[in-house]
Amino acid sequence: MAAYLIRRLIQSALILLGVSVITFLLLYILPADPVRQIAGRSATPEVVENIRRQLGLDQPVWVQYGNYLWGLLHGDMGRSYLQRSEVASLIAARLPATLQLMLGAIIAELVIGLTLGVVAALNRGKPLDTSLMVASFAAVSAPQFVVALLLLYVFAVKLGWFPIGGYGTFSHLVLPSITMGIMGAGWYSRMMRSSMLDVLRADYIRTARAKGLGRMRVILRHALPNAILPVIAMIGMDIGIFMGGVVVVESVFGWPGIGQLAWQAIQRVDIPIIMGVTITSAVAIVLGNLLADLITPFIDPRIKLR
Amino acid sequence: MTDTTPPDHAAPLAAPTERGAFARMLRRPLAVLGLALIVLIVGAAIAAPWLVSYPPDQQNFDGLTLEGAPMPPGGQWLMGTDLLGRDLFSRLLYGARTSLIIGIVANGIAVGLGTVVGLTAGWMRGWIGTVLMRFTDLMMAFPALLLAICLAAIFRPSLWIVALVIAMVNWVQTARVVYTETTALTERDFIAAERTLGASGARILWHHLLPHLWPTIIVWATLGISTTVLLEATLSYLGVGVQPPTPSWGNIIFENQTYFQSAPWLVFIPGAAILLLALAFNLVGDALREVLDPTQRGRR
Amino acid sequence: QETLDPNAKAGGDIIITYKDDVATLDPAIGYDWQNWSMIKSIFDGLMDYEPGTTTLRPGLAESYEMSEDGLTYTFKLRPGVKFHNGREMTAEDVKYSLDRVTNPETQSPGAGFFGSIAGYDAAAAGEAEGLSGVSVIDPQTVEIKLSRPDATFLHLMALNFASVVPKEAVDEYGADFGKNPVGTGAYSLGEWTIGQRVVLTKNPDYWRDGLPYLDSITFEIGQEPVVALLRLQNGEVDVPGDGIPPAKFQEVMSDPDQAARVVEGGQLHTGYITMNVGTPPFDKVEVRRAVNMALNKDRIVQMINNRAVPATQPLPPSMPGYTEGYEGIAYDVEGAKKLMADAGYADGVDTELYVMNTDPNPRIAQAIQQDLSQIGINAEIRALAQANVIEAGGNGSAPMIWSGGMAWIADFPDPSNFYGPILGCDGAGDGGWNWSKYCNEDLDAAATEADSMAAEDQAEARLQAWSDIYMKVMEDAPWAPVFNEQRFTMKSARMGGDDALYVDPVSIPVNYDYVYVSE
Amino acid sequence: MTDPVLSVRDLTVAVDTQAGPKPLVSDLSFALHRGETLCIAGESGSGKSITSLAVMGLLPTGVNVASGAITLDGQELTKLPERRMRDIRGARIAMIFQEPMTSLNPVLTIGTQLAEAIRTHDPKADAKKQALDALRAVRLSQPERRMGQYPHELSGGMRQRVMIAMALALKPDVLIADEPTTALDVTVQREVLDLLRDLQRDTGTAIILITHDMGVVAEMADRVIVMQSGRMVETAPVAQIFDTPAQPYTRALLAAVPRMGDGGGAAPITADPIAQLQDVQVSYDIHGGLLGRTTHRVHAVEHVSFDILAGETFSLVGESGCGKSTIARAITGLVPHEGQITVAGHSVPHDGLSAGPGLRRDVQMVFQDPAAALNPRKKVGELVAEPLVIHRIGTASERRAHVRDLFNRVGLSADQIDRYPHEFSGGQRQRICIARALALQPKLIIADESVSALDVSVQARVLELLAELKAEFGISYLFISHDMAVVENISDRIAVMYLGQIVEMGTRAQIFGNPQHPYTRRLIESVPVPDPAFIRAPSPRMATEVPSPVWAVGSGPARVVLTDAGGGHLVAEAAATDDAAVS
Ligand SMILES: Nc1ncnc2c1ncn2[C@@H]1O[C@H](COP(=O)(O)OP(=O)(O)OP(=O)(O)O)[C@@H](O)[C@H]1O
Ligand SMILES: Nc1ncnc2c1ncn2[C@@H]1O[C@H](COP(=O)(O)OP(=O)(O)OP(=O)(O)O)[C@@H](O)[C@H]1O
Ligand SMILES: [Mg+2]
Ligand SMILES: [Mg+2]
Repeated sequence: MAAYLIRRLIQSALILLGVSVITFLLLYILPADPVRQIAGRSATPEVVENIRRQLGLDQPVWVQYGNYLWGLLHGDMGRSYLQRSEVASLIAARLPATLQLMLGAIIAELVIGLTLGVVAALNRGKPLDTSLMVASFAAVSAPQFVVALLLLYVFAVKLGWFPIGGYGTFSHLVLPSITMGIMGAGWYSRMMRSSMLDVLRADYIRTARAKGLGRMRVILRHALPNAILPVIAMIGMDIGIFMGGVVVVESVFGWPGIGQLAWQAIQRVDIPIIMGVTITSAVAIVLGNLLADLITPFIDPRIKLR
Repeated sequence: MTDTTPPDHAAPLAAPTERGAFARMLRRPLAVLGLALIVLIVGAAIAAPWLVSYPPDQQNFDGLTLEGAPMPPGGQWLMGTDLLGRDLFSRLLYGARTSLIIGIVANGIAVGLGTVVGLTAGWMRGWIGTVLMRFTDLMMAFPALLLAICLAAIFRPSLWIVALVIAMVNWVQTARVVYTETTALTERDFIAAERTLGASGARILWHHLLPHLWPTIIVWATLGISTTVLLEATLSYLGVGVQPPTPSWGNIIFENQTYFQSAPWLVFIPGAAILLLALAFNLVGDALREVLDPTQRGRR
Repeated sequence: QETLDPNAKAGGDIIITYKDDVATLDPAIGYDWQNWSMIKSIFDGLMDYEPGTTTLRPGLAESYEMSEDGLTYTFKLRPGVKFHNGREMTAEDVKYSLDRVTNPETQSPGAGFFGSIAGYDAAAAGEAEGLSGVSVIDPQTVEIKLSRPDATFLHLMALNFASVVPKEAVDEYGADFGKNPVGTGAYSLGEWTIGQRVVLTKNPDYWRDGLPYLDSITFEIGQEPVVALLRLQNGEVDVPGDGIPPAKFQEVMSDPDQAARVVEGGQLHTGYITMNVGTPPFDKVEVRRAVNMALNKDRIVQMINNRAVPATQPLPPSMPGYTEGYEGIAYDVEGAKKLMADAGYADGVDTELYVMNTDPNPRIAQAIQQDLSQIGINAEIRALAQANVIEAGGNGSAPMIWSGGMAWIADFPDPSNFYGPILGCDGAGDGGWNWSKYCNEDLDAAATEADSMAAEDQAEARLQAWSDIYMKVMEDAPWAPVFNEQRFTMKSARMGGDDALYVDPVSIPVNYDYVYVSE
Repeated sequence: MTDPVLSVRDLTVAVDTQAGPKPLVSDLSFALHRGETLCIAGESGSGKSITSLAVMGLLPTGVNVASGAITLDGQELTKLPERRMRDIRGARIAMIFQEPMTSLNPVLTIGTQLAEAIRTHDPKADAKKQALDALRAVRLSQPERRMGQYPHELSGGMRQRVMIAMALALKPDVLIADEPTTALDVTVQREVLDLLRDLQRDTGTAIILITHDMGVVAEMADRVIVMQSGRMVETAPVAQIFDTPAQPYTRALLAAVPRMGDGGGAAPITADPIAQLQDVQVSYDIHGGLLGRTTHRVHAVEHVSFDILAGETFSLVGESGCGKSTIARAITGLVPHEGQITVAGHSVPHDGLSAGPGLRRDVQMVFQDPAAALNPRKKVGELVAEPLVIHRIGTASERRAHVRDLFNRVGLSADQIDRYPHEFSGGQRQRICIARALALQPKLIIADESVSALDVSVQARVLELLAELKAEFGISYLFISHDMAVVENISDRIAVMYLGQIVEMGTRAQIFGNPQHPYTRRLIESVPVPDPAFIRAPSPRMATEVPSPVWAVGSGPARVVLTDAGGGHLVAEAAATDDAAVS
């Protein structure tokens, strides 16, 4: 177990190194000059060169990368070109919100997705199953922005159950989590239905029924833990998918996560922030996958980590 | 000794041949519905020039109100107009061309690639498996949008680039899921049995592992249609893909989503189109799976 | 002294929303839509504007004098002005601030504005400690020497970049001064939670007596404009900083109750198309004029819900120096076709139109594209992120660019602001902001000439000179001006103060120092 | 006599097919009284399992009760709603399923699975204590520890006992046991049967015991039902069935029962060896500890050497988990091994992966678990034709003809070719696997428990087929079995394994006529005798821990030294086998 963990952590570090190298190179070849953005419209070429020198952007790319990596290893992600603040502090300020949202979204998608998947599997072939299929596809096909605004409009503006955006309390978290979880829920419900159908045919389900267990107990205690395995493997990946979609949800709900930071940085080629966010999210994704792999043995004792 | 063969087996359950799979599928009404939808959508995309009254990028003078608002569906405009006074019906049909290529070709390639990588890694194990899976992890942790922006800035944007990006990015999840399932499957006795028969790796992969992965592949491939069609819009927005005024279902939604209250048809009609396409493929996929997977029909 | 609004009541807190983050509140660096007006309220410069107008007035300077030759300005500072940290502001601070903004280490995007101050070149190159032209006469007096007469100089002293900052605070916070700003302004920074809110609180010791009225202003950050409007309608927000989103414009305007709370005003803005004069087909003036003639500006304006007026020339109507009565290049498709044929493009030509990818710019680009296709110009649209468009414009690889979303709201209300970096030879080099790469030495000379007419009595002549310059520009047609955007600000019912404060040309969206709430 | 607890009247169970319902069980009637043991015997696929599932109300989807009644204490069950049926399941009727390996939920501990059954029917019960009692009752060693273990950590025999404990914990009125001992070696089978008898004596439970082993029937049954093709052909008290069978099928069945001592002394074969194993070792690593290093190894096979001669049937017997299947896997190149294995001139590669096509053609294996060894998504016809396709033998139509022929030979009908594995009974699947192994006419067939699930008549027929092929083509067999009677009947030579090592090896006459090793003797004594009149001498019940083949790295079991007791009869020195170590 510990050896497995150590090996995986080393591999993870290599993956992160790879991500950072590729990202750095991509940003390097990206045709947009950050110095121009810093220097402003009326700057003379000398001023521009002066700033380029100060930032070390006149050096060969590997030297730049080396410097960056060296800083990174010392916890220094550099300073934003445009905001001039430390990237690490910008990310640190926003990370808790992002993590909260992701956790909320994961819970939302698991609760919604798994329930619907199980219900669909139990009603296989019936009209309810078909309706749920359409619903899952609708959830996956729905543009997030529209979902977000619809939820906001109905539950916050019209019904007043939740605040119209903002951050801080649990009730702030509900709508953004659901919005973000809806797509995953559609996805999970399909996965869950299909693995549930497999599990329901297993001999041990018959054994459980032969014991006279109630329907709910058979489903929740016997079928679910077995059926959930393929879904667990997906949760790790979700973090990556969330990273792509988080900006929409954040901006509709005024959620202070790193998605908006990243989006603005991408629009304006604020390289240190892009690097910082990329590495942070890569860490989250890698850890998420690792976590998913570590959890599985607890659900399925047959799985041994090697 | 008497003949101990149970006589009741003389009545064959059904004697379908593999070639009959398609025919058997056609006996399912839902599958036929799905197929019909696909044919309809593809047909409409191909026949678009003959079906529409306005070119897709023509900004009609009478397509906007005096205040510059789009026209709702009905009358002259079958599905209404967009914010530039263009005929939405026309844009939808032409947009299908883009979206079908993304949703079917690019997504298909992604799922195919993911399946191949996952299968190979799961089957080979060893260092090849490790390298493949860690590469998959790397791709997963890698910011796809950034790659897209770089490609956008370097290459001339086109449908093919966006298709390429989607194919490059979207295989990852499929690969991981297929890998997990493959490793479990290769432990099963019937695979060992195949090996003792002398089956080649290719034969085992193709004939014995792949059929078990069908359900997963179908789920991923059909759900992927929706997500990739929407992803295309994001990527095009960042400059990688089709550029305005070329329509695609995704970018029609994307351009107009803030207007979904004042001009709901601009969002919900293309949204419904995406949903229908994905559902149609799902219906066919489900039917195909049930035809191919006899165990779905109940077991002792 | 200040004349206070008789209706105004002191006290109250308001909420303003923005979608994008506030980058920094360092006046030497901040150059965004969001932070520009916040910095204005936290800091002061030597000069200032009458609220709601473009009329200059003294700010931290009590009075100023210009020498005969227009090369020396002497500012007398207002006594008893205190920084938020309690220390009194002196002439040393003024010099320090100007030295700081022009010091290359500061990496200020506004440094270039101060090019006319003597010693700028040495300072910008990092060869000198500070600007030799700025000297402290006594604690209350600053003298600034110019290397050439500059009629815009007083405007420059009203720019955020010229705000006076206390050295000790800058030294204390270093690069994080932008997160811990200390100025002399009407508000000081109360709270800043990154990504969530910035709170400005009233400066009780503000040197304009009785101001500001409000106790605090909370800027809520990171909220989608559509949602911000919902919250406004719900009574949670007082001013949506990003304005009324296009998608909601009609809804708001068709409801009389809401429409009554919308304030409309001019803006120092022009939306234009640049045509790269170095790249075929735009190396031919006929083609550039043809483009100007092909544009159906009325329709484009209609498409953005009439939130603009068609433009005839580079300068917006509310800018001094605007040529009244000039019709611009008239809409004439036939004439444009003829010009195209004259230029040898009777069979049409392919080109590219770059555009920033935020709504409504791609839409506008498509309207332009359709108009151009009428005269045989097939412009392929390339909608990209801001930075990529700026890069393509700067390195000259973009044949045409639609300026929307990136430029050009004037930094200060003076005609020269529309020339230098975006039409003059200085900006035409590699990486410059003159995306047409248009360089007319004669006009550059005329511009320098006009800007040296710094004396009061030359003002009229100077404006005429600028008017002539822009007319000449229109003849060469490196741009196709399309429209001048109007501002539509919306406010909650309780917001009080003159309408002009809500469309203040220099403080967007609101002049915080003078508005109040009636509750 | 009292009223029956359970009575089944005119039961017809049918499966939905595209051609309409097709009966699997027809007009079956029987009654079961308290304290009685009813054995259902009969041919494989005759509907025994389906009948018991019908009683439980757990028929697979698509299979339904078409007509008839099932009555429990006067209560009609077939019409009972699922909710009411639940109260009856477990509490009043309990069932032990045919497949013990897959019938326990892999993700729940034994304790949980036991306790929940108890709690469901009696929420106030001290479920933990009762569960422990149940585990003690089935004489599972270290019951406290077992409670916290997961099914995969137990051997097959242990799992079967857990299943029995679960069924008995609630003291049901009726217990249905579907082939409860098929997966077990005779010594464990003995224990399980004793256990059932004890429990019945203590609680008065009525038992329906489904089995094809006539020895078990003779020992256990009060009354017997013989089924064929979904119908009951005969029912009578056990003595009557064995003494005066009325129906020809019953007679045929009894005639086919292999009996100990029938073998006689066949002439010893002298030929070249087809397979040679020299000092073969196989171990499975167990990772553990802080650093995840290999801390322990399962020494599944230790220093095993033997030859199989051409045209010989070589049998491997031994208790469950002693490494028989592992040897089979090593010979077919499925697991990495040490030592030297040569088969038909091909040396088996050590890595357990890269065996070439030559070896594949010459050796075929029939896997122990036929359900697992058949790809569930392929038609059985395709599966049987698979080796022909792989080795490119014949045209498509020739292959089809060949497959039909094989089906006929193993007692399946040709029209079953296009069905899928799950549509067959356990015994039918086993025959499909045999047919597939025969397709290539290899030089060596490894048959791992290949006739265990077959009823005696089919079993006899299959064994006959194997013998025919042996005579015809000189095929050799490595025959792995628990069934000592079968082994005695067909083997030329026999090896007895214990804890991964061979403890005794010799000709049939030597092993059965003169068993030397105590374990061999115990095996032979445990065999059920197919004669209801036979009174077994009371033997001590064993409740000992199954000795473990798991050893810490660096240590290992002591090597057994075989000495020749004359005529090639190799026997371990007794002392070496006593120290079964658990580490
Ligand atoms: N799900 C099913 N669909 C169709 N036919 C089935 C199904 N399950 C079983 N059968 C058929 O029903 C018949 C009776 O099966 P059953 O399992 O009761 O046999 P059995 O007597 O238990 O045999 P065995 O001793 O081999 O276990 C067999 O012919 C089998 O092929
Ligand atoms: N993949 C594996 N990993 C670890 N241990 C294993 C594995 N496969 C088998 N074993 C162990 O190896 C030993 C020998 O197993 P094997 O299957 O060869 O027994 P067997 O003699 O065939 O038993 P049975 O009669 O029950 O089939 C057992 O203790 C078993 O638990
Ligand atoms: Mg059975
Ligand atoms: Mg075995």
